[in-house]
Amino acid sequence: MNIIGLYNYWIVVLLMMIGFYIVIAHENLIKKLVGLSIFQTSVFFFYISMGKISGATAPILDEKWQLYSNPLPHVLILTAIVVGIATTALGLSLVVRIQEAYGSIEESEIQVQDTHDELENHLEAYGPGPNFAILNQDLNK
Amino acid sequence: MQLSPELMLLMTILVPALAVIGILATSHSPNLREGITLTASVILIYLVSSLYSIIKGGGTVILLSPDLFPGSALNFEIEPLGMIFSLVASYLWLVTTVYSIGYMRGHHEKNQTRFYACFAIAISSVMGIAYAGNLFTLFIFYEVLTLSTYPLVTHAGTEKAKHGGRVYLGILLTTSILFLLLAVIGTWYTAGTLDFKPGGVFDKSTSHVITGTLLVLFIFGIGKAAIMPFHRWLPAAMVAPTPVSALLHAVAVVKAGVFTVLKVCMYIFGLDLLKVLPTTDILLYLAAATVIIASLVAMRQDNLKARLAYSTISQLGYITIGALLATEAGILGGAMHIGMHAFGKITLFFCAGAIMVASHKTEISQMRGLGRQMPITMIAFFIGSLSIIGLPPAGGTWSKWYLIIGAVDSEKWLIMIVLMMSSLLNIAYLLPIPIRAFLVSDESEQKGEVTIKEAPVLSLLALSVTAFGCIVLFFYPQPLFELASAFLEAAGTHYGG
Amino acid sequence: MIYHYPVLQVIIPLLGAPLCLFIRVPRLVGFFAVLVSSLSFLISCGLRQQVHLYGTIVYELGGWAAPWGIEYRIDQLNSYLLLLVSGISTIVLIAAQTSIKKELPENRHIFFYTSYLLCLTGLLGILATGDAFNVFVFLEISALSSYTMIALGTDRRALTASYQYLVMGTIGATFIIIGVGLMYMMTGTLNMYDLAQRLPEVYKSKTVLCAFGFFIVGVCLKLALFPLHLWLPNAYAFAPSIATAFLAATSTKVAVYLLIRYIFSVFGIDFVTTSLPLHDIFLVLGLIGIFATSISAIYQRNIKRIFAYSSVAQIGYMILGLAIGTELGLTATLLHLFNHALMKGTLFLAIGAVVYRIGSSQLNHFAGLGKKMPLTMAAIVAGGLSLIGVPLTVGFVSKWYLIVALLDKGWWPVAVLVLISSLLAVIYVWRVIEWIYFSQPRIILDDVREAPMSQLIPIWLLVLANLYFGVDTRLTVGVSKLAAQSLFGVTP
Amino acid sequence: MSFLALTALAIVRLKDLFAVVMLSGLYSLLSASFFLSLDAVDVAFTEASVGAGISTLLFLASLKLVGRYEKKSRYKPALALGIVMVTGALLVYGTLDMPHFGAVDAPIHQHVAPRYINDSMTEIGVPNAVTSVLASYRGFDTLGETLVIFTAGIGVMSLLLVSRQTKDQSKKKVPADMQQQIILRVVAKMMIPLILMFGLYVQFHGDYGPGGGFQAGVIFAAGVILYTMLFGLSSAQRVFKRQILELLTAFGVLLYGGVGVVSMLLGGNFLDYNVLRHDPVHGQHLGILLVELGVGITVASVMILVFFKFTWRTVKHKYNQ
Repeated sequence: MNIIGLYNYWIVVLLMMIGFYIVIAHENLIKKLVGLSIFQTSVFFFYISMGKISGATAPILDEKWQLYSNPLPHVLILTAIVVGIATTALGLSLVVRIQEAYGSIEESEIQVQDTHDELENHLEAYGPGPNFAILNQDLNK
Repeated sequence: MQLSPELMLLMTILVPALAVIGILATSHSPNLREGITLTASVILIYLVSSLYSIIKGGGTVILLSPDLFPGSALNFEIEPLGMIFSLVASYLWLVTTVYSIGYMRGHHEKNQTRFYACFAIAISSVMGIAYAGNLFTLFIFYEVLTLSTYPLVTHAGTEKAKHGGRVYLGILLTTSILFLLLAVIGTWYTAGTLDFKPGGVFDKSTSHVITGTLLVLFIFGIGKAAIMPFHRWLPAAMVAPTPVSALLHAVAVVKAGVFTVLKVCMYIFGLDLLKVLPTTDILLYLAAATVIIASLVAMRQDNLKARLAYSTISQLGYITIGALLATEAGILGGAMHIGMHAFGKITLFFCAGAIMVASHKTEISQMRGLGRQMPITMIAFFIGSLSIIGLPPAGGTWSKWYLIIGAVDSEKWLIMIVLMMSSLLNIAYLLPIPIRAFLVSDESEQKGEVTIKEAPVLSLLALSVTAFGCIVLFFYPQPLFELASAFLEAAGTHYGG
Repeated sequence: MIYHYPVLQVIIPLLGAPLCLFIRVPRLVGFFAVLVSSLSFLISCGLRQQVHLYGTIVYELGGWAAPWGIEYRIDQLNSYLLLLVSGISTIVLIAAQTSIKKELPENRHIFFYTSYLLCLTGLLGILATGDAFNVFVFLEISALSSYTMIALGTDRRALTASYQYLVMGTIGATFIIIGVGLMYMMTGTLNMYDLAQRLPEVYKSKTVLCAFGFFIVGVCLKLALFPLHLWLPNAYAFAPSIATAFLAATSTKVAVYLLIRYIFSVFGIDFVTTSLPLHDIFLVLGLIGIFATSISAIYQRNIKRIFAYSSVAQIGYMILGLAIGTELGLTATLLHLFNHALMKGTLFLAIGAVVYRIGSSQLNHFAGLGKKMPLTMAAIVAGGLSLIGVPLTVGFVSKWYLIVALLDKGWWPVAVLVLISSLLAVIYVWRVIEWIYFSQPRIILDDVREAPMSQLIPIWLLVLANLYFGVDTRLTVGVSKLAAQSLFGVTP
Repeated sequence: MSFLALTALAIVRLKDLFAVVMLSGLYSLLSASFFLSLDAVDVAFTEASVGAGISTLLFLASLKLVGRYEKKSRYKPALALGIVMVTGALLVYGTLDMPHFGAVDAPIHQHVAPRYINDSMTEIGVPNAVTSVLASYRGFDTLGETLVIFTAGIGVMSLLLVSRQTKDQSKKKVPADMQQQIILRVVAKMMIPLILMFGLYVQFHGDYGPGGGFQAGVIFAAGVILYTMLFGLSSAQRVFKRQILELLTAFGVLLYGGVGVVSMLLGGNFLDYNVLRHDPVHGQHLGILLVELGVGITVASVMILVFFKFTWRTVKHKYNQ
């Protein structure tokens, strides 16, 4: 009984973790955002699951029904979905700008370019010094 | 115009601080700027002297601020030791200002406004230290002094100056933040107060482990007292213009250090506690080692200012020894030595600066025969040296005398030997300079390339005054002696009892 | 109207933000933003007074009593922080008028001010609310608007910094809702006060423990606790100066508030100490964080990054205060919260003024500015000294209390470590000072002048606050103590 | 549920971003049906329109700008996997003491919620409990939510700001690839008014059935976006001017907040609709109607605006190449 009662939550955890994994393991900025939205959606499952009561119906009050699922998690998740889409929209517009500025949306390629920027700042400021070699090495890696 | 004593006390700190604003505002007119500095220093002397007469008449002046900081407040109180310190500092500020005008102009230094402004802040904080009514106030002004003197050390802006400044600040801030602040907070935490109390603030029942540790923290934390191994900042600070070295690094800053040591020993720990603490002796011998080692190092320095700096380290050791001997005579000697050494050492630095301005010589080996061209300077140097060594007819004799008595009183023969030895070493590294200047003739002079004249008049005036002061203090040491005894009495004990 | 103060506090910037779009004239929008923010500041003053006189104020939004509706609950702790956030925001906005004109193209001004006000709304909302889920909503408002503000920076790295912050911030927020969800699951309520009443019944359950864990990790991401701070340095370095000043002074502070609020008012200190070795974790992370990030700060070449790293280090001190777990420790944390906001506000505003004049925040470009911009540079020195903890500045006050708290706990070695770490601050601050005053200029500074009055005044207001609260500590210490006492008293 | 897991795993593996986005749309659709099975009709409705609709559209629009393939990269899955495992383990550990799925005696059904179920009819008079909680009991959350959308709108607007010269470069009235698809265009022309009508219906029917301002806004926006895709940006812009849209985004928030302020002026607390009319229930009705309208306006205009912004960028890109 114990196992079956919690089975649903475990699947949700699995989904959450897949999303979370995409966010932290992948380098493509778009894919990260997809991961993020999967992660968030899975959290929504979790909320909605806890609001469910076996044998109950949607919380639209009517005289025919006695048992309703809990409306509060629904409300919360409505809000959370909105927040999610807001984040996604903003994130996407950032990705678009990054693509324009760097010509790439892969984290590692962007990092290389950033290191290059650092290097230029450094050269301009101090001339080639001991740190220069280190930075250069980073760049060539 | 009659000011209340409390107001006068406040004014001693505010006058130099206000002078800063004036100095900054008049940065475009050097004459006006220096006029303001001079005026401020004259007013300061007047204020300090009036306060002195009050103290002499047995009065006290206390200024309490509201309790802004829980457990502590910015309180001020005049007691005899602070009086010595403030008297010395305020008189010498005037003299140094006169001297710096000659020096800075003669040397065509840049950033003179910053120089005078920081100088005034430093003096203001010295006054704060001298009149601090509790450890907290003292600590605050102690830090302000460190920071305000930093730009003076780095004044030249060269890599060497920057490096010197880094060492200076590094050591002084490290010790004060790491050890002193911890010691202050530790004291507050164990004793529940930071007020200076005759006989100390600690309960009889406080464990000696704690108080012993605190003593170590204090002695190391007061980096300005330049106990080895935290002495490196003082030679490093010698990159500063000479007036700075003269007033601040021979008088104000280092004296602030030993002054704090004396205050802490007397008012936070108390002689009775000091005598029984296990760490006192260790620190005492460390101070003794500092005295000897610094003297030995001084002998090997060819740069005049560096030699004087190591000499200062050694002399500071005397005062710390005086405090840690925990005898009345020792304290007396230490307190008097603050004044005596100040006059002696400032004379020497003035001379060093004068030589540099006039002849651009900084190394001792170049100074052969200089006495012929700069007789006044060199005579003053001779007198200053006598005072430092402790020979009549200069003031240093008295303080060294009491220090040795203190060592005898506590039957610490090793310390006595150290003091004697060190005096001999003093002779060995100081006297050859004037002797060489007068008795050995310079080859270049024989070739007829005499271009060196005496230093600027203002500088000469200043160094003559201080040299004269050294002699006066030999014949008339009463004020200093009285104040030092009063200090002992205020701290709950007295000499000869 | 006084009755409505708690909500007006938040509503004024909330409605002010959309109104910005209607005004349409960039200059007017700037003034309008100042007006809105100062109104909200005045209200927070009144609110502080109210709390001082009558104690905790509860305001039911929509007229529905909690836990059914959402309530605003203003007590010692958050009235103090509301004051801080709205005050700093107003000061920063005054400086923004000229700074933004220079740093951003004109067609983005209105958006910047709108985002700024939205961010302010979010932060004030988080502070005022007494509802766990409402926190999340306002957290996202402040977060989304800060992403926008950061991305408006001129360097292209601002974009990546903002993106990185967005990903990290969203993960943090998601962790927080997981935590809130788990709590809700076990108690059936979202109201913080109600949660505090009902949580003790289920203390033993693994779910509550898990909720706590997720919540703490989420908040720590937001407040950039080491090692979760990676998003912060770049975000602060490349954002427009005004945004940096505002965010550095307020945003992480609000996250720290959230941490304190949940540990003390919701979960209760008993639960926290018994169920998890949280204090030890905080102690270790705080200390490592202080050292690691202070050392990183020493090696930075951009002055904004130096102080960004230093911000992470200062967060470490606050966490250390929490780790002590005593009333004194909490007082030290709260004090530092306030004081650090003043320091960083000063520093970043002054740096903003430099960027305004020379268009760069590279350290070497500061060479020789000591003469050209004496007042601005003096402000940087003052802020730097405060960061080190020199007496007569606020930094000293917080350090003093932190060390007293550590000694009180008997943690001598930690106290020594804290002091050593402030020496690291000496090093990085001094690097800056040497460049400013004792180096030859690397770039042509002929036409560089002192910062404009509209920036100098706010900068010096903050400098004076730095000094004033460094001497007269009655207000800050008094309030922090009261807040700490009430937090320790409230716990069930 | 298993479909969900499969979809998610496929997303992890795939390199083709277009497929990834499509799959994530599918994921949203699947989750919507999952929500439906859990009685969360409103949520399902929203997830379907947002996750499968708007967000997929946005992803596609930005893919057009950034290219569709993920590069092979040298990411370190071990560390990430470790973190994920630990987090997952902690969560599973947390589930051990949870009330069971569907249990009627779970704490959340005992406290707070019963009032919504039992009294909302008398207190608010709206059958959809979700709506009454959303717009009234927790109305302030919803105001915050509207503000979040507004914030995102501001963010996108300022980030994807196009200077004036490039704005009207879409001289072509209809996208080239769409010109041939006459049937599609005709069908769409008939569909779009229906979609817009449906949006309005959802807007005002939220009290009784699932739906409300947010969903309505999204649907309405979807209609406009569809129109844009088929008939080109410039013709869409003729109807929806940029400035007006911008003002509308702000107007929605102001309308919502304004209701709060009015209720405050009438003597109630902020957002206390009871005081709007003599009869509290009528007051609640009016209040909910107005705030839902505010939400709808903001959401629709932000969504349309965001999409326009992305499309503008695309146009600009083509022009530049």
